[in-house]
Order: sequence, then structure tokens, then C-alpha cells
Amino acid sequence: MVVPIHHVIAIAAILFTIGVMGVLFRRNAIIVFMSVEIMLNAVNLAFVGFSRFHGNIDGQIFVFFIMTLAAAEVAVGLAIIISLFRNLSTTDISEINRLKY
Amino acid sequence: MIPFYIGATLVKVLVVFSATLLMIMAMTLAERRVSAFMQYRLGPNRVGWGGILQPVADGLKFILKEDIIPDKADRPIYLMAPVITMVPALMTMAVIPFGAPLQVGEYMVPLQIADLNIGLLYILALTSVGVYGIVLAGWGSGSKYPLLGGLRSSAQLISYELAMGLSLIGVIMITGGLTFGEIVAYQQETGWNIWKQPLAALIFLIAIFAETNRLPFDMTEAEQELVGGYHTEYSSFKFAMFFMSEYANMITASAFMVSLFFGGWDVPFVDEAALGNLGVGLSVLAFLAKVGFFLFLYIWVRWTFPRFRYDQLMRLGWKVLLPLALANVFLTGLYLVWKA
Amino acid sequence: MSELLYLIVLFPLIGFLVNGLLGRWLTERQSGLVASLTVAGSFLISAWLLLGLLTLPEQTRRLTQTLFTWIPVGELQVHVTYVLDPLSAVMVLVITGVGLLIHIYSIGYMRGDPGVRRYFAYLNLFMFMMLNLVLSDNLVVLFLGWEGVGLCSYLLIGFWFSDESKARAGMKAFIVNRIGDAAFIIAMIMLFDRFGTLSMGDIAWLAPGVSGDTQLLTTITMLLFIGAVGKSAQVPLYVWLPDAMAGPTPVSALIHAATMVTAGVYLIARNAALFSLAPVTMATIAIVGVITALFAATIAVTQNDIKKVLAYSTISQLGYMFMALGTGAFGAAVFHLMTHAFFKALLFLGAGSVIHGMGDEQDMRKMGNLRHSMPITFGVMLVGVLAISGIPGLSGFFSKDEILWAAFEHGGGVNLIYLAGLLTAGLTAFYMSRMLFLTFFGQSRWADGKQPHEAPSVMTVPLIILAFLAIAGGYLGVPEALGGHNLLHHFLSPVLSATAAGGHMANEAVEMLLMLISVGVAGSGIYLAFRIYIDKPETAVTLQEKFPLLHRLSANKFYVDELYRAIIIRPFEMVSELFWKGLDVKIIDAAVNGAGRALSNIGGAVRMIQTGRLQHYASMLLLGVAFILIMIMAS
Amino acid sequence: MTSILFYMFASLLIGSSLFVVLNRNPIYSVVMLVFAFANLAALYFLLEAYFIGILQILVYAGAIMVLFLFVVMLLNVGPDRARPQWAAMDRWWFGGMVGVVGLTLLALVTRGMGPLRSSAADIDDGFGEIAPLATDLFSRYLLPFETAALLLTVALIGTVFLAKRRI
Repeated sequence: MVVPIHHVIAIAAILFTIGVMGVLFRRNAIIVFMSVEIMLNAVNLAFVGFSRFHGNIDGQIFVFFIMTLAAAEVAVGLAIIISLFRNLSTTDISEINRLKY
Repeated sequence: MIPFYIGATLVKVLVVFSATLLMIMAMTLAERRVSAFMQYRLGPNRVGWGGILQPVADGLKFILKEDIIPDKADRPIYLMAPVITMVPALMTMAVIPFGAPLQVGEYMVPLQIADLNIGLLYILALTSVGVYGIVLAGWGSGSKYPLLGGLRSSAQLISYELAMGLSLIGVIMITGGLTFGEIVAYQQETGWNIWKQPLAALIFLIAIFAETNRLPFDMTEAEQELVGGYHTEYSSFKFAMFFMSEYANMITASAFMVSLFFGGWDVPFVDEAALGNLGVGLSVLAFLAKVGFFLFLYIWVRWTFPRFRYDQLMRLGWKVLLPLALANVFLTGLYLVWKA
Repeated sequence: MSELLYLIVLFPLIGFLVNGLLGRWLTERQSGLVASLTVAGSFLISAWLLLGLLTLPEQTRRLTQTLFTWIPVGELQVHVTYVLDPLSAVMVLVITGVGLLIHIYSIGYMRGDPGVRRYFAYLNLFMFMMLNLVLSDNLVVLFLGWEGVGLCSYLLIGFWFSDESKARAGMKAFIVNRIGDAAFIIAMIMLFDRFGTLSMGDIAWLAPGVSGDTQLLTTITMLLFIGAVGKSAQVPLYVWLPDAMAGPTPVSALIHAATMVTAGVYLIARNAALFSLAPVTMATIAIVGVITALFAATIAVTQNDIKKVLAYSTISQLGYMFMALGTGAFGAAVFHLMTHAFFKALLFLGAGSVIHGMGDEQDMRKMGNLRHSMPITFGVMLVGVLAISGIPGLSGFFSKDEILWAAFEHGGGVNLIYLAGLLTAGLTAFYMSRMLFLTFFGQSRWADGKQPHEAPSVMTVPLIILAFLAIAGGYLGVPEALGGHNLLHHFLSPVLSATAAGGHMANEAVEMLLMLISVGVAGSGIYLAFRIYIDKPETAVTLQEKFPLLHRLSANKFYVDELYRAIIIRPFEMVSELFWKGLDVKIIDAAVNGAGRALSNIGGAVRMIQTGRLQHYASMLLLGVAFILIMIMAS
Repeated sequence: MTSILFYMFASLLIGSSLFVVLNRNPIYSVVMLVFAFANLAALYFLLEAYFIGILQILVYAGAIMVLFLFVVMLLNVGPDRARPQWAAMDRWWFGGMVGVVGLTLLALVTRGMGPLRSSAADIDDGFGEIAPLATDLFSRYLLPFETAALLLTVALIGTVFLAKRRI
């Protein structure tokens, strides 16, 4: 493996930024949610990269747990989106602003 | 050394791929012939000797038919879906060992494209990806019946995938390895897994029937309810791809069944290694015979059992198979602890 | 035997708890019974203990019981220790005895009042606190009782709190008492600082050791005396007591005549050893006592409210006791305290009986000629009036003459204190007779339709017993000049300092002469009253017209309340108002409100951030993350 | 060879991720995200995290993204009807935000780890396969592992509760 760790982490950072972009720019709750997943995966990539470059398995275990978390999170999050849609007939988060003052 | 392996691998890929396609063609014919046989009729027997060229004729027909893309279809998705279905179905064949290692000159060539060290998970991963083809086909058609078929299918696949995966765990536990090579080798030494994991075998068998959308689990394409299911709007070669991938899935599923529970290419009571390349040939034949049996079983079941109702299907998956699979894992664990 | 001491205190507490917590499940009669029985229990045990005390040798008559350590803080170890020595024995007996009679009387007097259980609960609580006060060896526990009786007094004065003036009277009592209490607390702190203990027994024992430090002793005793002034309604803190008459009459009898108001006398007598070492204080006490006695007596002359007359009479008599204390005649003071408890309780209860019989009428101008309607009440009131007037043979005669004799002896002959005491005695005889005549003699002036009637036996029996005590009580202290042995003095002498036993060494002939003089003064007071209010009723009006200024002054209590209002309350209110409107509203409130308004405005501005748009929130989050990252990079 | 593959997969990953974010049709986004995750799995394989790589496909592609697809289909969310109408402030704000975060991250990467190092640590045979992971998971990380199971159960119940119309 001749890829320097910087590049792995840089890719993770770019991926993360893409996720941030999605979260901030998109108005469809589902897409926003997917962007969150992208961010999570960017972190995972960084973990795996470090795990490889330190020869330490702990990073991968962390990723394992993050995936578990992501699965749980997605299930609940999508359920929330569904019930939001059921009540408001929209997934546009700029219209879901009931927390406003 | 490396070029040889690459070359050997390429050859194996070609062989496996074409063999699979051949088997698919044979299956289409066999299905029709066997069903005819079961219903006391003849079935297609005019093209070629005894109808043996019928698949070729079918293929030509599919290719020549007009390719219709519905107006409301989402074109990219609509076009992508058959491919997505087809590719994983063929890719799974990569990890199946179909014969004893072949002696080529000084090299031992395992008759398996890749003995991945996470082989079993690879299958699970690919089958789960296969869902997309069906779902996207249903969605992309822009029509309600395909959509329903697609939704049903994905729910069904996800449900039975759990039971399937859990049933595999028993096998992994007693084998102590995840690669097919290890599993087959283990069975050669200590006997087929079917004797040790009958419950897992049963669950796996039922699950692969569901995974391949075959009767009695063909909710996704139930003609009476869904006018054909997710591929209603497909025609021509794209329809053929769905068709082929279904058969490909059946073949790979049978191959897994054989590899996991029925000794793979193992010929009972025969030491393949002692016979040299003759033994290899024997083992390949044995493998094909076993797979053939399960393919026959597919057809047999199809024309024997009625279709489940959807809620019954879900209940079977979640309330019967899943607990049974968990119990199997538990019992296996107990056994292993007791043995240790 | 001493281990029974706590029962004296415990019984009323049980009564209080039963009446206070379970009162709603008790009938009126059960409630009164519980209250009376617990006090009776205390009385019987104290009587039993007194008998035990008498069997002991004279110098070891002291029963103590330490229950537990209440406040163990470093050097300050406050033990709850009860002491029964001759002084507290007398007090306990008076309190429980008179208290018992008044409890029984209350059953009749309070009949039909909706708050009767509360009344008995308060009364029992009062008994508990008062007994704590007199039995405790420790000043802190004494102070607990001291405050406790103040609280009960407040609660009972304002017993009918729905009447605002009565509630106000309660508050007045409470607030005026506070002034004295503050001094008391300072005195306690100084005592602890000097002696390292608050046990009065220890202090009495240690006191001679600091006799050189006159200034300190004077300060401490003065402060204690101020406390006593507040509690015992002396000039200038007496103003609460007349108003305290707003409470039920038995309460006036028990708390504001017989027991609580004598707490100040008890406090000084108890710390006689300390006070004896502070001559300046002693002189002050005597002067204050004299002024109070005379001053209150002059006011009592013109009061028309029967209870007010008695109230000022009480103040006057308390002044008498302080006079005795100031002259060093502690024994005489305690003796008068006891006899006063008997006859003043009697007079109050009699007045209560009259009020009861007249249907809650207290104005003597609307009474008259009641002696036929309520003969028993008249009889006992007569006894009470004669006793307080100092007619020979009744208790007041003995105790009052002892005080006068002490004053005479203290001053080494005829002196101002003695003369003032004599004048007070005359005035006392006059106004008490006036009260008696206005109430029971002359024309009936009550409104038509009123049917004055005798009180029920549950009220009259205690009256008769008290009348007996008012007569007999004095025979405990028959001076040697009259061939007696002054039993009480001998009994008390181990506790009170040597001077307290004074009197029996005097010239008997002079003593006899003085007695004759005082009897003469009392007699002339009665005669004068007879002349003015029975013989020629119109003289009263004539006198009023002749001396309008004097009458107005007296009738309006020398405008003391108004004076206080003008020089203390009004300035205080003005300063308070200044603080309220200037400081509180404009600065403090403004600051608080301004802070609130500022926060509200800031919040109004900041809430613009809360757009309800998820992405805005997320970007905020991100901003924070970016900030942290930059910080990490920078470091 | 592997580094070429790595950069190829990486660029595919980034490209498809960008597509996910920029594309306006949710269905395409889902599909492209699946593709992105497949690429990510490939990166994992190249980084010799085989188990994680297969899990990536199994969990993300096989389960999570199917759920997304499901929801998109269930709600039948079409393409965003119009271009998002951002206020000018929003545009600058968000853009600046992304820029700051991205640049900061990149700066951290390049600055925090010193000079380029291409040599990875020596690893045992079987690194990244199931056995070492399982050993750790069932020994050192047993409690977190069980907690994760609990978390999944809770999520399951919560999901049913949230999504069901009538319980």
C-alpha cells in the first residue's frame, strides 16, 4: 500500500465537506439525512485509514460501532421523516419550522 | 508466477461465466420441460433435438423484440435496473468452489475464482445488493403494479436475508472459517454439514426460495395480483436480463446450498486427491449433479406448492424462521461449549 | 425523683400535639378535657415534686434532670436541663395551678366557639413553653420558652384574627416584645463570651468572680432587664399589654396577668446573683418599676373598659414587683408575683364572667347593679378587689406591705420610692373599687333586653377556688411583725441572694406603723371611690369638668401610643417609605426589572437566530466545530 | 497498482458523493449513494479492512440505503420542484461555512501529521478480517458491543412506535 495517509485523510475530509454541503444546502429532509450518512462515512474512512497506518484494529472496531449507530439512527430518523411527512405532507425542511420562536 | 495466476483466473472467470449462462439456458428449457412433464404434456420439443435449442430461439426472440420504454418511466433508473439485478447474480459465482484443485503442470489451480477470506459475507452482501435491481425496476417503470411488486420484493428479501444470514452462522461456528474453501474442506474431512446442521439447512433452503422470488414465495411477480410484478413494463432484452438473473440466482443459490451443506464438490466415499485430475473431473461432475438436483427441486416445488399470502410470508420469515435460526445458533453454541 | 421532671413539661406538649394534630376528630368537650387533664397532670407532678423537695435539707433543695444536649457547637453546649429549686417550684405551681383553673374555666367560656380546639392547642403550647421557661437551667432553653410564650401570646391575642384590630393587637405585642428580645439575645452572647456557659446555675456560681467588672455586669444586666421590660410590660414597652386584651379573657388572665408577663420578674429573680452585683441596674429597675406602677395606675383610674382597667392594673402591679426587685427584695417580688397571680387571675376571670353574662359587653358604663344577677361573680370580685387593694387579711395586703417595707428599708426611711408605692397603693384601691362599684352597684345601665346571668359552674368553681387562693395565698408570707414566720421567704432564701430574705430583721414597731399607713391609704382610696361613684355619682362628671386636662390625659393613656406613633413609628414609616419609593422602587426594583427587561430584549434579538430552519442550527453547530478546529490548529 | 485503484475509487467516491448532494432527484441520490458506498467499500478493501468493507456493503448498501430507497418510494418524493431559493445571506453564510470547515479540515490533515508518509505499519496476516475484530469485540469491547445491541433494540422499538399509525 503506497498511498500516503494524508491522502486517505484528505479524501475523508473532502467527503466530510461534501456531506456538510449537503446538510446545509439541501432542503429535502431525506437528502439531508443522506448527507449526514456521508459525513459519518467520511469519519469511518478516516478511522479505517488510521487503523491501517497504525496497524491497530481499534479503529475498525470503532467503525463497526459507528455502523451500528448509523443503522439505528437511520431507522429512527426515517421513521421520524415518515411521521413528519404524514403530518405535514412535506419533506422540505424549510417548511418544517415548528421549532421557530 | 503472477501472470500464470492472472491467466488462470481469467480462464476460470470465462469458464464459470459461460457455464452459468449455459446452465441458465438449460434451466429455461428444463423448467418448461419438467413442468410439462408434471402436467402430462410435452412442452417445447421442436427446436433442435428434443427442443434443446429452444433457449437459443428464446434468446433470439428477446433480442429481436421491440424495446419499449414507457413514457412515464424514469429512463436512467429504468435502464439501470436490469443490469443491477444481473451483475450481482453473476458475481456471486466467483466464490464458489466447483471442483477439487486442478493440477496444471507444477501449479495447483483451485477450481474457484476467488477464495475470499470473507466468502460467506460476500454472498450476503451481494444478495442484499440484488434487491436494488428489483426495487428500482419497480420504481423506474413509473407504473403502480411494478412499484408494488418492487416494494414487496424488497421487504421480502430483507426479511429472509436475516434468517438466511443467521442460519449460516451455525455453519460458520462449527466450521470455524468463513471461506468456501475451508467449509468444503471441513466437510470432506468430517462429513457433510447437512447432518450437523439440518435445521440451518432447512432454514437456508426456505430462505433461498424466498430470496430468489420463486414459488411459493413469488409475491413480487404474482400474475394474479400484480400483472407480472416488477418487470411488467419491461420487454425485449431487458426482460430477458431479469429472467436470466432470476435463473442465475437460482443457480448460485443451489451452489451455495451444495457448498455449505452437501459437501460442495466432494464425492462421497472417494478420495479425489488420490485420483489426480480424474478426481478433479469427478468432483466437478459431482458438484454439477448436486446443483442440478437443487435446480430440479426449484422446479419441482414450483409446480407443487401454492403461493403464500403476503402476511403469511412475512409471518413465516419473522416469526418462524428467524427464531428458529437464532435457536440454531444458540444450540450450536451449546454444542460447541459442551464439546470444548 | 428528679427523673419525673420532664413529665411536667411533656404533659402540656402531649396536650398540644393531641389538640393540634388530632383536634378535628375531637369534640369540643374532649378537647377541653384533654387540655385540662394534661395541665392537671403537670400540676400533680409538680405538687408531688414540691413535697419531695420539702423533705430535702434546706441547702440541697435542687432537683435537676438533663434530658439531652440540644446544641453541641464547639464550646457552646446547650443542654436541655430542667431544674426544680424553690423558685422554679413556686413558679411551676403557680403556672400549673392557675393554668389548670383557667383551662377549666375556658371550657365554659369558650363553649361554642368554632376555634376551640385551636384555642386549647395554643393554650397547651403556652403551658409547655412557660414551663420550659421557668424550669430550664440554660438561658437558651429559657429563651426558647421566652419566645414560645411570646408566640402563643401573639397567637392567642389574635385568636379571633378575622377581626383586624385584634390581629393588629397580636402583631403589636409581638413587635414590641422583639425590642426586648433583641436585648436579651445580646445579653446572652455577652454572657457566653464572658462566662463560657449559658447555664444560669453556673453563671450564678461564677458571677462573684467578675464582680470587679462593674461595667460589664451593668451592661449585661441592663440588657437582660430590657428583655424583661418588654416581656413584663414596663415603661416604656408596656403599650402592647392593654391592646393584648383583644384576646379571649381567660387568655388575658393566664398570659397577660398571671404567668407570661411575670417572666421578666422571674428572669431577674432567677439571676438575682448577677443583678445584685450591678447596683446601677438595680436602681434603674426600681425607678422603672416605680414609674410604671404610678403611671399605669393613673391611667387605670379613668378607663371605662373593664378589661383595660385590669390591664393597666396589671402593669401597675408588675411595676410594683420591679420596684421590689430594684430594692433587692427578690423574695417580696416573687411573693407578690404569686399573690398577684391569684387575685389578678381571679379578677380577670370574674370580669370574663361579667362579660360573658353581659353578652360580650366590656364597657363598664353600660353595666351597673349586677350584684343581684351574678352573686357568685360579685362575691369573688369583691374578694379580688379587696385583695389587690391591700385590705388586711387578704393576700395582697401581705405581699404589698412587704414590698413597701422593703422600699422603706432600702431607702433608709421615708423616700420617693416608698411614697410613690404608697400613692400607687391608694390609687389601686381607688380604681379597683371604682370598677367594682361601676359594675356591680348603682343603677343598671345595660341596654334593654339584656339578661345578665350567672356563669355556669364550670366557670364559677375555678373562680371560687381562686378566691380562696386570693385570700389564703398571703398566709405563706405572714411577716414576723404580725407573728408569722414568712414561710415563703425561708423557702426561697437558698436560691435568692441574702438580701432577698430581708425584712424580718427590721424594727417591728415601724413595720406595724407602715402597715397601718398603707391600710389607711387603701381605705381612703376605697372611700373616695365610694363617695364619687356610689354616694354622689354626679361627682365624677364634675371632676372631669374641673380637671379636663388631667382627665383627658389619663383617659387617653397620656397619649403614649400617639407619642410613640409620632416619634418612632411615623419617622420609621417615613424612612421606610423613603427607602421604598426612593431606594427600592427606583434603584433596586429598577435594577431588577431592568435586568429582566434587558434579558428580554437580548432574548428578543437573539431569538432571531432561532429561525426554525434546521440548516441554520446545523451551521451554528458547524461554526462551533470550525472554531474548535481552528483553535486546535492554532495551538 | 493498488494506489491507482485507490485513487480511482476515491475519485469515484467523491464524484458520486457530489452527485448525491447536487442532484435534485432523491432517487438518483440514493442510487448514487449506494454506488458511493460501494466505492468506499472498495477503499476499505484496499486499506485491508476486509470485514469493514463487506460490512459497508452489507449494512449500508444492504440495509440502510434500502430503507432510504423505501422511504423515497413510499413518500413518492419527486425532484425538488424549484431551485432552492436561498436568501443572499444564507448563500454566503452556508458557502462560507462549508469553505471554512473544508479548508480547516484539509489544513489539519496536511499540517497535523507532518511530512508525507507512505509506509504503513507492519501488520499481521489476517489483519482486518473477522478473527481479530471478533476477539477484540468479545473481550475488550464486550460492554460497548452489548450496549450497541441494546441500542439497536431501542431503535427498533422506537421506529415501530414512530412510524406506526396506531399502536
